[in-house]
Amino acid sequence: MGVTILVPYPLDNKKTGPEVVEELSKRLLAMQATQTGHFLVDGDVFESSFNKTKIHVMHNSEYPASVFSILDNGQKQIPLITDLIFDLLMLKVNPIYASRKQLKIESKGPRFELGDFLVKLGSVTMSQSQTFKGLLIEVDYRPCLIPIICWELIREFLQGFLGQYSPTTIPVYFTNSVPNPHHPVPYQKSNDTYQPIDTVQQYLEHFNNYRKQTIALMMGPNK
Amino acid sequence: MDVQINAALNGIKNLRASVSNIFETAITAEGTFLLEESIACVTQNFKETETCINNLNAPSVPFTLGNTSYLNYETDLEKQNMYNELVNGYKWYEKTHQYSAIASTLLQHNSLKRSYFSSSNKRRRLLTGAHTVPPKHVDHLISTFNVNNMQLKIYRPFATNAFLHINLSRVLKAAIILRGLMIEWVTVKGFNESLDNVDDHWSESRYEVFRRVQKAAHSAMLHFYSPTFAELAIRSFITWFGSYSTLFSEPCKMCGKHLLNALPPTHRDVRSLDPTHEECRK
Amino acid sequence: MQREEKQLEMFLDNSLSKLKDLKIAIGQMIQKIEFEHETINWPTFLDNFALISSHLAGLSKMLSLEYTPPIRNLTVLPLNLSPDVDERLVQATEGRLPIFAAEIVPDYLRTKPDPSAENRMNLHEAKANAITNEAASKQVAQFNKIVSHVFDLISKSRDEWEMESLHRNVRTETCNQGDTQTLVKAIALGIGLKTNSPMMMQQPRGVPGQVPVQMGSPGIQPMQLGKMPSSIKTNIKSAQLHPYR
Amino acid sequence: MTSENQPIAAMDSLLQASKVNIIPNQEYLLQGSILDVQVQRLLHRLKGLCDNVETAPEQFHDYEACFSLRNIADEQAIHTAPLLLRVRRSNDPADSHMPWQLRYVGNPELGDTKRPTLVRSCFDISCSPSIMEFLTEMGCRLEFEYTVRGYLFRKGRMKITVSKIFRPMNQEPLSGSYLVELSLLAPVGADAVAEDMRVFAEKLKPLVILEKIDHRRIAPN
Repeated sequence: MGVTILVPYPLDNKKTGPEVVEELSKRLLAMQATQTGHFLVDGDVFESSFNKTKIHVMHNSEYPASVFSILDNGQKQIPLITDLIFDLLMLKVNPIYASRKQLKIESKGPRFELGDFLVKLGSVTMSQSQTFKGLLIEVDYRPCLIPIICWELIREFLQGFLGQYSPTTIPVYFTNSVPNPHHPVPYQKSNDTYQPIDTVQQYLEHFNNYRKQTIALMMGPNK
Repeated sequence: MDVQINAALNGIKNLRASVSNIFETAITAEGTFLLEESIACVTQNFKETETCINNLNAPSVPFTLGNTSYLNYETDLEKQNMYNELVNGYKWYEKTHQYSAIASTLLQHNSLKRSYFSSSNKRRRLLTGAHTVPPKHVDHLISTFNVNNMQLKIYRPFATNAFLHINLSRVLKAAIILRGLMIEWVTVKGFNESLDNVDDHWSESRYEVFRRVQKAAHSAMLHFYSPTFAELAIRSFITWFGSYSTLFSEPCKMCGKHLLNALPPTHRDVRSLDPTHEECRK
Repeated sequence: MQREEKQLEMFLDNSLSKLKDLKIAIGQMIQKIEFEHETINWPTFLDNFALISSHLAGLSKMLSLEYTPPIRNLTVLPLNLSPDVDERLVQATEGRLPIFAAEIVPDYLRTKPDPSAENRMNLHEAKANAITNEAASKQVAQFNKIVSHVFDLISKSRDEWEMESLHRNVRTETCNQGDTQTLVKAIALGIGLKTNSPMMMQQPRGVPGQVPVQMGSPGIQPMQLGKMPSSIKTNIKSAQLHPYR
Repeated sequence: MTSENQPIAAMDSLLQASKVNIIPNQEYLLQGSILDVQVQRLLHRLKGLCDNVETAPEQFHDYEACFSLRNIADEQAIHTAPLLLRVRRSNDPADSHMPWQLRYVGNPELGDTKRPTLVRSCFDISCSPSIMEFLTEMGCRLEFEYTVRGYLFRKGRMKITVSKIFRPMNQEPLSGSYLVELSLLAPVGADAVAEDMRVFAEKLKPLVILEKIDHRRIAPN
């Protein structure tokens, strides 16, 4: 576990998702990376039947024994990390919190190791119909735990293999100020020790963006 | 005596080889010429063996086996095997003796020798080496170190010799194993790797980058070593090691980049403390 | 003379049969000790012993009878001593004595105790005769005193044991069904944990867990529950049915 | 690109696991109590009977809170039993790095008069300390809470706790007895374990009478 940066890879209409994954994989292999299986990150949404509260239940194949849940009541997010059996409990609360199957998103694809770096090329698909939504590139620099310390290094790495599509600034997730429960001054994630839940929360942000786009598209023609 | 026996044994071996050679040629039966040649060879070998044997003289006194001869009187079947074990043990002991003699001569030539080692000169033994410093002195000296971003903690799992644990600004963890004030070993691990168990000190880090840093630390430990100024040696090592707090954040002084072969600059110059990639520093 | 011989013969026959009985009894005893020494209990052992001693008593009784011929006056002579195995002897003694040789004759034909044993016996007898009547009775009294004291000690501790076991039979209460109910109710349904008020116990039977209702939002902090006075809580309950309604 | 060993979604593998009955989600339970004055005798006996001889008795001091979740949108559902969720954590500062425990306990299975123990579905889930906030925000209501202090024993897969229940506000004990629980978590269909538990409970008689107590029957009336 180390600092993980999640970058959406913009798709122009010239190439399809699988083609881009193919191309990036070739590039990684050329950089002496080795493919080490596949990965999967998925996210379910459970919505309350009486208010706006949503519970995002997510899994990450990097942590196969854990369930990451994020409760979102509109004002704040509460993360919770549990055993895998939590999934069965969510089935028990079913009438009160119902699963929104059409909002289920997963990102999966090949996983590469290059030295201490871990690179995952995720194709994002949504709902049961597996509609392709985009590409999410995950880069994990495992030795380092403090995002601000190694951001420049990760940026250079991203630049090396994404070229013009690489981000120039650290993702907003790390620079948002978070209220500190132990101290009046809010802190920034970038200066905090990186936790597995941070990876999941980054995924959630991107998943939510995809969901919004989809809903906007569906609503669009009606307006 | 030994030489003669060996020569005789060799002679017998040659003789046997040539005899079996005859049979092989006889089986293939490729003409009498080859056979004759082999027989000549056997005769030759036989003569050699004979001279060897003649050179041997019977030992005047019977071999004394010492206490082992009493094993003859042992009636217990299980204990009769002890003789074999005894012989093995003896061979093993002989080998150790031989190897240590070789090692000793090699060590005499080694210029990187880090402790006073001399078996002949008794006067030198009176000098207090860096490795025989009282624990109190070590504690005091270490408490005076004050390097930015570095937390030091001493603990002693093995009696007097100190393990110095270093937390370097949320970047890495390291353990320096001291013998007195002499650095014996350095282990470098990631911030999220365990160093709590004593065994962790001898396993390598999971991450390539820390394995490289550990290598660099080992060569630096030899570089800074000085038998006479032990305090200075450890102080400069700690200062040098402190420069790794920028392991991930500072680019290479030579190529200006963070990464080379997916690794940050893992080398620090011993004087200027400049970060460079291992490949860049030439 | 003939009458005497007849009497002697009869007597010998009788004593032989008695001796045989005694021999069998001893044999059984030995067998018991040999084979059942792990399982044998004192009563059966003592029974066997009593059997032997009764045989012995019968034998000595017979000897002391008046019409018993004075066997003391008879002599036994070893007529033939030989170092070779005598088959007849082996048969007669059931294999116990194969040879009738010089070195064993004294042991087998002895009518008086071993001289050394006799010496010791005489010594003891002399010693016994040496003490006066007075001293003897004194010693006896002393011994009786000690024995009765030990007896007292033993019977006292036996009484104690009996008392204790009697006491133990009257079971001390170790568990209380009421407490079990209280505890199980508490951890399962929270009864008795929510408030101290006895009113809670008189709640009409309803859905478990629905009993007390708190003030405010469902997001109430756990510690606040403890700080709330119980009376207020019950008041609110009657006023406000459910926070979400 | 190879497609071998594609990770399957966690949910799918979990459902698969529950289908073949390898998830221990059934709790077998016997309960009883012992008076405070007699508890040392029970501990002594358990020490002799149980496995963890070297460490026994293991002490614990926990805090437990019980939350209820009710479907308030549905008028009908108001009158049905709410979902009860229990959160448990150690009060011992030495255990501060240990995960908290979230526990769902279902109703006892019906028609189990033949079974020697109570059987109910149960999920034990380790979780992060944010669970309290998570549950309250989820709409759960804190029903009651207590602290529990006692001793833990192990015998095979069986867990035996001897514990005292305290009210949280003033730390006063709830009764003059220790609660004794004999429990075991096993997958569905492992009914043989119930017999083991009965045999074990038999060994503790007459010191403690361990019974199956149906919580619905003892509801206040």
